[in-house]
Order: sequence, then structure tokens, then C-alpha cells
Amino acid sequence: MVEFKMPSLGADMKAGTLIEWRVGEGDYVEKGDVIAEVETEKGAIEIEVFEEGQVTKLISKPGESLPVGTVMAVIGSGVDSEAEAISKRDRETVVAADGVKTEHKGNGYKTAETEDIPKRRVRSSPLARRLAEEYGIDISEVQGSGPNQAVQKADVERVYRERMKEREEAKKEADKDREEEKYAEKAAPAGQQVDEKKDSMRHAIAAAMSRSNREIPHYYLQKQINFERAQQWLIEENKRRSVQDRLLQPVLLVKAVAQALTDVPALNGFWINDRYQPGESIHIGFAISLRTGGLVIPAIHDADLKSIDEIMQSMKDLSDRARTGKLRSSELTDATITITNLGDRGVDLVHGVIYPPQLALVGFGRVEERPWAENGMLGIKPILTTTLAADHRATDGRQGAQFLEKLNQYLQEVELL
Amino acid sequence: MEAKVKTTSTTYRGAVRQAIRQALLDDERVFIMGEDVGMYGGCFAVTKGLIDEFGPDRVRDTPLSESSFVGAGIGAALTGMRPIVEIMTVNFSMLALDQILNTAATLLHMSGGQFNVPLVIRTTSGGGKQLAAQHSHALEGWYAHIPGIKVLSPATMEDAYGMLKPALEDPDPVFIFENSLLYNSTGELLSHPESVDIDKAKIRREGRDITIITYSISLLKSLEAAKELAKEGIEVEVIDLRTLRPLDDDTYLQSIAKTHRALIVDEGWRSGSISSEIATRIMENAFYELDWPVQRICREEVPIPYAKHLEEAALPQTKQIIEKVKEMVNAHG
Amino acid sequence: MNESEIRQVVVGIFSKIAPEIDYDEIDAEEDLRDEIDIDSMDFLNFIVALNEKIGIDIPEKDYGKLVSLNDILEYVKANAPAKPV
Amino acid sequence: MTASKKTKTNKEKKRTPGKANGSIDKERARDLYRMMLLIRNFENKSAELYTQEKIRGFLHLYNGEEAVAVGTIPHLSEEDNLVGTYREHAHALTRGISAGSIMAEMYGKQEGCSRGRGGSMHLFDKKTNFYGGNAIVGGGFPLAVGLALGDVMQGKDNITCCFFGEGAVAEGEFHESMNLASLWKLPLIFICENNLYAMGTALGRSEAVTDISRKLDSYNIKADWVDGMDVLAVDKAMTEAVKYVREFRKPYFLEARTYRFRAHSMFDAELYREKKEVEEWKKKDPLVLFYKRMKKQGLLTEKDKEKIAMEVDMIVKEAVEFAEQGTWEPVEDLTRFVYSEPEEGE
Repeated sequence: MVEFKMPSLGADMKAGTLIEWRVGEGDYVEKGDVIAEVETEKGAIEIEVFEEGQVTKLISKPGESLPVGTVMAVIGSGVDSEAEAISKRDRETVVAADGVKTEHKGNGYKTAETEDIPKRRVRSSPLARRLAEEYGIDISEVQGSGPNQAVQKADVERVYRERMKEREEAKKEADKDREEEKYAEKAAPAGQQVDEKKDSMRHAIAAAMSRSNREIPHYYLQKQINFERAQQWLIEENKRRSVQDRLLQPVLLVKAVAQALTDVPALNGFWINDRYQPGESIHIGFAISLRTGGLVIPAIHDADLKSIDEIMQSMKDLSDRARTGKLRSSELTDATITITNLGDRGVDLVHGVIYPPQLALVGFGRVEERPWAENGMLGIKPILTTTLAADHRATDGRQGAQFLEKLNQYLQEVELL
Repeated sequence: MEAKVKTTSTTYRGAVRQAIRQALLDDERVFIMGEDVGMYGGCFAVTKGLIDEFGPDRVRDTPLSESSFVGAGIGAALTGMRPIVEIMTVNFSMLALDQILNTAATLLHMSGGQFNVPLVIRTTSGGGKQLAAQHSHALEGWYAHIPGIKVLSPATMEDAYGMLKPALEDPDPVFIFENSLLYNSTGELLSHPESVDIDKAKIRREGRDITIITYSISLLKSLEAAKELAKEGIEVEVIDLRTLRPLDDDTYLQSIAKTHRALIVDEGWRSGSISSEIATRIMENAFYELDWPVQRICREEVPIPYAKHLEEAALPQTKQIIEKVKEMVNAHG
Repeated sequence: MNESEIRQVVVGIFSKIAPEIDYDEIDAEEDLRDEIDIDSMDFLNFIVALNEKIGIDIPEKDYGKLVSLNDILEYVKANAPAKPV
Repeated sequence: MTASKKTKTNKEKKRTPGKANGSIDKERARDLYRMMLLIRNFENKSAELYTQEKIRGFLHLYNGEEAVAVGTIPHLSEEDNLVGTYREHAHALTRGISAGSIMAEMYGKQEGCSRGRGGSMHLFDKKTNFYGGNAIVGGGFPLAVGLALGDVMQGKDNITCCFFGEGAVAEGEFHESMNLASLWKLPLIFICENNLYAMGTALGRSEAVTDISRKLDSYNIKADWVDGMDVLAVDKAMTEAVKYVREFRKPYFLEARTYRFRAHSMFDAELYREKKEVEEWKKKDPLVLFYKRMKKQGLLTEKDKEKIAMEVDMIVKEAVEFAEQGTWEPVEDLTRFVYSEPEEGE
């Protein structure tokens, strides 16, 4: 028996509100399954379960605000109980049998494939699937009205309309809040009266950054990197790639940072309980600012082990899901360092604020042409200004400098990344 | 109100006859031959009276020798004539299949482009008259399998008239299938009717809820169904393929992009049919437009039985179309 | 494709990236990145979507020509393949 | 099978003409006349029922040609095979298939000899080795060749009798089959029912050589022709034919020159022939000719004629009743008989 508790999804998370259970009592869950959706200050997040077994009891009710650590459900552990194993098998058989019945109407096909699929396949029309993708709707969340509950165009559109309505209302709410804030600021210049529940993401960022500024003694280093070779390589590379496979400059930065961290692991990890805790892997948090305001920092997992193309894929995926609010809780919580790239926005250089409890933040400005002396020759080169903000409790300037130099070296040989 | 155009009331049979007569008048290279096209006046009375006007040379009776007279049509076409060969019914075209498939359809290719065959074959097709297994085939779709020939299936008055001329003008073999149940259908035809485009399908009724893709007699059944369904607020778009080879994909694919549902009504058998082909093309080209699996109404996979109730059950019927459309459209609001 | 069709496609793609913008209101001569606040990932997504929708393959070296909305429309008009794929 | 049908079949069996032996006596005269009259009345009744929409599809009637079927078919043994045409009611009746099951077939009832699935053009009966009923002109030739071939290969003494119209002679299958039959020395009797019109095309307008029997020279098949309006002449010619085939195990070709009194099928304006021509041929009506001759010879009397007419009327009446009382095959069974299925338990 394992207790499923309200997880801590960030250093700054104190509580979450259960929006809905994605499982029912008696369901069998596997590691990585989404078990619930929880409203946090950062928005709705899908909560994974890290256990395997049968959900024996759902304790919390949707709508309840639960402090981190509250027991929300009980899960029977998966492997050691024979009864549970049987129940798992039964469940799979039922799903498979159902699949056979409805997918291949009466032709009696029973493929190994259907047996192997543990999760129910979402039945939908191709058009519904396409529309859901376009609207950024997770089709598995749409109630289907077609044959065998297949999701159809009308169903997706219904959900889309509801979403738009919600967004509209949220926008109105936000506008109202802003008005109220302005009013409150005027009325109470101290600004202590702002309702915590409103504009929760802003508030979360405020909390984390305040904590960072309050607790972390930052030191800052800056390095100008000749970006000519990297840029050249990227241009050549993209020339032979199809539009779909083209790379973006930040991919190189992410990969180079990950590589540099393998050389200087002291910057990769956390400062918790007054002590350095090394990151077990290199998960690079990549700041994505949201159009609706605020930012999220999902992690590109194991960036040092990933190829350039895999990182590009991860970034695409994360930025898509960041936009549609479909990031996984683990992605938002397990970064071991953060990169912020404001070059796109025309910034020359970044003085970053570390996201606690991480140890460092790497900032990139824009690549701009500058006079550059090399081997006694003066030329015009594309220059990238890189900064490091690091926690002085964990490292010193020497490691910081080492890191920036390694970063520079990797970016001079991007073809080897 | 559209400008007034002079029309005359005629039958499908009359329209075909008028087209043949006009072709015989317009071009001395044109002649028609087949079983009983002359003295008898045509098994379905399509050529009635033409032998009196044009004589037995140009309205030429043939013995029951389908393979030979179709082959002779190919030969005459090669010499510069423009023969219209009438095969009494598609059922008998089986006896000429060798000439159609192995000669007419292949000669141009085999000769490296030297010998094209400007031949028109007309025949009747379809079931529904209790003529039992050997006289009820609907093989248009089956013939559409053959590269090298064009397959036309006029369903309307204007096509019955207007398809013959472009068929005769075509440098390659064109096979025209006239459903024998259509011969008595009546309608308006322009007093001076014109040729029609034989390359394009036609939307015979516009609608937003579902696309019916069909041809020949099934078009009439589909339009009838559409009319009924409109009373219940279901707007069916009905597409008349008109030409089964080459298929005009654009028209039905565009329609599906609008309606997101496709039903194919095909009097031919289901397996390996023109309906299979269309369904496949929809999968290939419009998969992400589909909000419902492509459906088909075809003839049952059985030789057509004689008994009326069994024959009716074996062929696509209006009622079936109505029910199928409702099933496909009504599942949600 | 005519101009209005091109505009429909282009604006359609941007509407998915930046849905809150009223594209009739923005200044079509100004830098679109500023006008609708998009980053390089958004822009790449746009290029990919454009490729999927109308088959145009814009090389990276031409990105510089695509500054304003009008630039984009002009460019697509001039370079779009004859038939949609 | 219903009990009533069984009884009827037995009763009718007795009424079919007795074994042909080429000679004529009182009993045989009555048999021949009865059979021809049965065909005539059955066909007339069918025409009537067609106009009442009881019978549908194509209906091709045998009026005028009765002497051909009646003069030939009784010469076949029970084991012999018969391949008919689409104008085959007479072939079926003469072969001994009950009038009731033929009529039921034309009604589309499941009691019909083809379960209502074949109709007028597709009468079949396994018990009497009756292989249809073929609606494709010329389609029967290769089939008949195969039946004969199969029998020979299995050492059976049967002969196969194949009927066809003169129009079929133009088909390639005629020529191909004649060649095979001769080449392989198959026991076949080809009976050409030459009624002068292939639907609407007169023989002279479809054949370069109108003396059909001459064509068989090129295939080395013995051929003869006979007046198809004279049942005794046909009977005699068929006696020769059967004797030849049974003795020499080689094909034989018999052309019966005849005429159909009715149109090609029900829907035929007969634009291709003069009414006068039909009237001329009607003077040679096989029933009238035969009766006159038999009466003269004292083999048939006015009383016989009346009695036979009553018998035949009764058979036709019963056949119609049987058809009327027949039942429709359930629609659920529509797709049966596309492929073989296990035989029904008796």
C-alpha cells in the first residue's frame, strides 16, 4: 500500500487544488500514468503517479485545496500482490476484448497488438484528430458522441468553444484584476493586499524570485563568444535540411551548456538545506515566456545524452505544450540549471536571477556583429554575449569562469556536439 | 430567373438516339454496328428508324459475334472510320472482352504510340428488371480497371446526348454504359443540345452534411434520397461521377473537405470495385477531412437472383441510402 | 493561389501561434515579430506550417526578407508553387 | 420438399411421352400429341401470366417449335445430359421436369426448379441431368463439350444433347466447340433449332452460308437436317442420330428447320418480319399437322383430342396453383449459393 500525496511541484509550491481525478477506484495505474489534474499557482498541471498498482481509494475530492504532502489517494502496490496481478490481467483482457469487438466489427481478429496496449486507444475520426491538434486540445479529454464513443468534429469544436469561453472569461478576470491591482496600489501603496489567488503565476514568479534575491548570493560573470563558426555551421546544416528538420540557434546553446556542465558539474544541481546537492542528471530548464504573460521553465531531460536533433525535438515539443498548458509536473520541477535566451528579443546581455534551489542560470543575449581582434587581425565577427549568474554558496568564480570557457570551446566546435 | 432556353421533352432513349443520328449526319466516317441495331430497331429501340434514314451500311446489323464485330470496330477505327459499336448488353461484352482488353486498350501502347483506336462502344448495363444472373451485370466499375479505355456513365438527359460527340472525338477507345432502366426516363433536353465535358464529375445537388458519390441509375436513387432527407434538415451533396475512368478526384475530394462525410453508392459489386478505388483515394488524399468512416452501398455479393424481392434486396435502394445517411449524419447534432 | 487565399493561409497559421491578435488591426509594414510578439521557435513553426499548407520551401537565407506581414505575403505570392501539394 | 410436390411430380412423370423407338402406335401418338399440346398451353398460359405480371424478366416462348423438343428429347436415356437455351420451357417439360416447378420458378418462388433464383431463362434440374437454361447465346456449347468429355473420361456411355438456335452459329464458341467435339470424338448431339431469326436478324442477314449443316463438313462432323414442324420426321432423324452417336462415339449435328409463332420475347414489335410470313408458317403448325395425320391413320380420334386437352388443361392449372401457393425465399438467404455450402439434411 502506498499513499499518493499532493506532490511538491516546485520549491515555491505550498498547496494545490484538485481539479479532477483521471482515474477511478479500482483502476490499475502504472508508473508515469497521469492520475489527476491539479490547479497550482502556475496553472493546471497533470500529476503523474510514480507507483504501480491498483487505486484502492480516492480520498480527496475535486475542488479541495490541499497542502503539499496531503494524502490524496491510496494505491495498492503492483507487483507483490497476486490478487492485484490477476485484476490487472482481467482489466487488460477486457480492454483488449472491447477493442476487438469495436475496432474490427465481428471479424474475429485478435492480434497480439491489442493485448499489448495497456491504455485505451482514443477512438476518433481523423478530422477530429486533426482539429484537436490544431486547437491544442488533448483528444483523450474529449467526450465522443460518434459510434463507439468515437470523438468527432462536433465534439472537438464543443470543447474548443468551451475553452475559448473560459479563456475569454479568464481574460476578463485578469483585466479586472489588473484594474483592482492598480486601484489597490493607489489605495494601499505598500501593495501587501493583493489577493494571492489572483494572477497566480505572476505571484509564483514573484515568490520564487523574491526568495532568490533574498537568499542566494549571486555572482555574475560575462564572456563574449565568437559565434562565427557556430553560425556558419548552422546555416550550412539548415541548407541541407527540410523545413521540418531545421535547427534553431538555441539548440546549440542548450547542447553546449549541457556539455560544459559535464566538465564543471559543480554548477549542476541544487542548494538544499544549506548544502550542495549534485544533480543526478543534466536537465536543462529552458525559459519560455508565455503570450498570456509570465513564463514557464520546462526541463529538457538528459540534454548531455541527447543529440542535437533530439534536443530540437524536445524544444519544439515543450514550447508547443507550454503554449497549450500541457506540461507534465515532472518537467516543471526537475531542471538542474536554467537557460534564458533573450537574444530573440534584441537584448545584448542578461543578468539573470537564479531559480531556487538551482545553482546557476546561463543567459544569452543576441548575436551581433562587432569588431573583433584575433591573432593580431581586426575583423567584424558575430559575437554572442554570454553571462552566468551563480550561487556563491555553492561555487566560486573560478568554477564559473571554467564553465564559460568550456562553453566557449564547445561553441567553437559545434560540429562535434 | 434564368434566361429562357428552348427545351424539348424527351426520353433518355430519345436523347441517345438523337445523339447517334446527329453524329451520323455530322461525320460520314461515323457508322453504328451491332446486334439488331438495324432491322429490329435496337434491342432497346435506341436505333429505331435509323436504318431507314442512313441505310444498312451505316446502321449495320451484325451476327451474334461480339468478339468479331468489336474487333472489326477496332480495325475500322484504325483505318480512319469512327465506329460506334453497340454491344447489346454488358453481359455479352464478356464475349468481346479479349478484343476490348487485349486489343483496343493496348494497341496504342504496344505499338509505341503509333496506333490509336478512336472507337466508341455503347452498351447497356445494370439490374432491376428481373433478368436474373446472366443479364443483370453492372460492370462499369470493373471496366474502369482497364487503362487505355475511358469509361463513361451518362445518367442524365444532357449526358445521354452530350457524351457521344466528345467520345467520338476522343482519339482513344471510349466505353459508354447506358443503364437500361434509364431509357424510359423523361426530361428536358435543349432544342439544340450541346456536347458535355467528359472529364469532370458534376455536383448534381449541393449540401453541407454529407457527400454521396455515385453514378448512373444510382444517381437518381441518391437524388431521391437527398430530397427526402432535406425534409428532415439533412443537406446531402450528390456527386455524379459521370466518367469512371479517368476519375475526377478533385470534385469529390473538395466536397468531402466541406462535408467531412462520404457515402459511395455503386451498383457494382463491392469487392475490388470502383467504390473500393474511390474509398482508397479518399483515404490517401482526404483522411484528415473525414469525420466518419467512408461508407458504401453496393450490390450484394451475389449473382442477381430472378425473384423480385431478392433482386431488390440485392441492389442499392433509395431507402437504404436514406437510412445510411441518417446513421452517418444524425449521431450528433 | 490568389492574394486573399495567401493571406488567409498566412494569417491562419499566425492565428494559431498568436490567437489573441486581430490581424486586421496590426501594421502590415512593421516588423511582425514586434507586432505580434513571436520568437524564433514561433517563426520556425510558421515556416513549417506554411510548408505543409502550400508546399513552399523557404530557405533560411530568405528569413531576412520576411520582416513585415506584407513582406511575407509578397514573398509567398512570388514563390508559392503553382499547385497546392 | 413438400409432400404435395412429390405426388405431383410422380403423377406427371407418367404423362411424359413414352420411350421413343422410331415407330408409331396409338399410345405413342397420344403421348406425342399430349406433350406438344402441354408445351403449347403451358407457353400460352405463361404469356398470359406475364401480362398479369406474375412472371417477369425475359420470357421466350416455344410456340411453333414443339415438334423439335418432343421429337428429340424422349430419345435420351435418364443418364444422358441435356443443355438447353433460354427458350427452354419445352426442353424442361419434355425432359420430365414438373410443370409446377417450372411455373413456380417463373413466379420466383422457392419451390421452383431453381429456387426462384433463375427464372424463365435459367431452369435447372440435377435429377434429370438438365443443365439449363443459358441466357448467353453460344454459352452452352463449351459446357456440353465438357459434359461429354467428362463422361468419356469416366467410361460412361451417356450422350450429351445440346440445343441452340441458329443465331448461335455465328458465335466463335460454336466453331471452337465443334472442333473440340470432333477432335476428341465426343458423344454429342447438337440440335440446331433453326427458327430463321436471331432475335430480329434473319438468317440470311447473319450467315454467309445459310445451309448450316454444310458448316459441319469443315469439322468432320456428320450433319443432317429435318423438317422441324413434323414431329415424326424429327423423331426419325433423332433415332438415326442417337444410333450413330451410340455406335460410333462421335458427335452428330441435326438441324431442325422450324419457326416460332410468337415474338422473340414478350417485348418485341416484330419489325423484322411480315405478319403474312407468320401466317404462312402457322399453316404448318406441328400440332395441327400431326393430329390430321394421326386422325387419317386412325391413331388419334376427336375423343382422344378432347381427353388430352382436358388432361393438359389440368396439368397447367395445377402448375399455376402450385406456383401461386409457393413461398418466397427469405431475404436473409439472399447471399446463399454464391459458394457451395454443406448439403441440407433431408
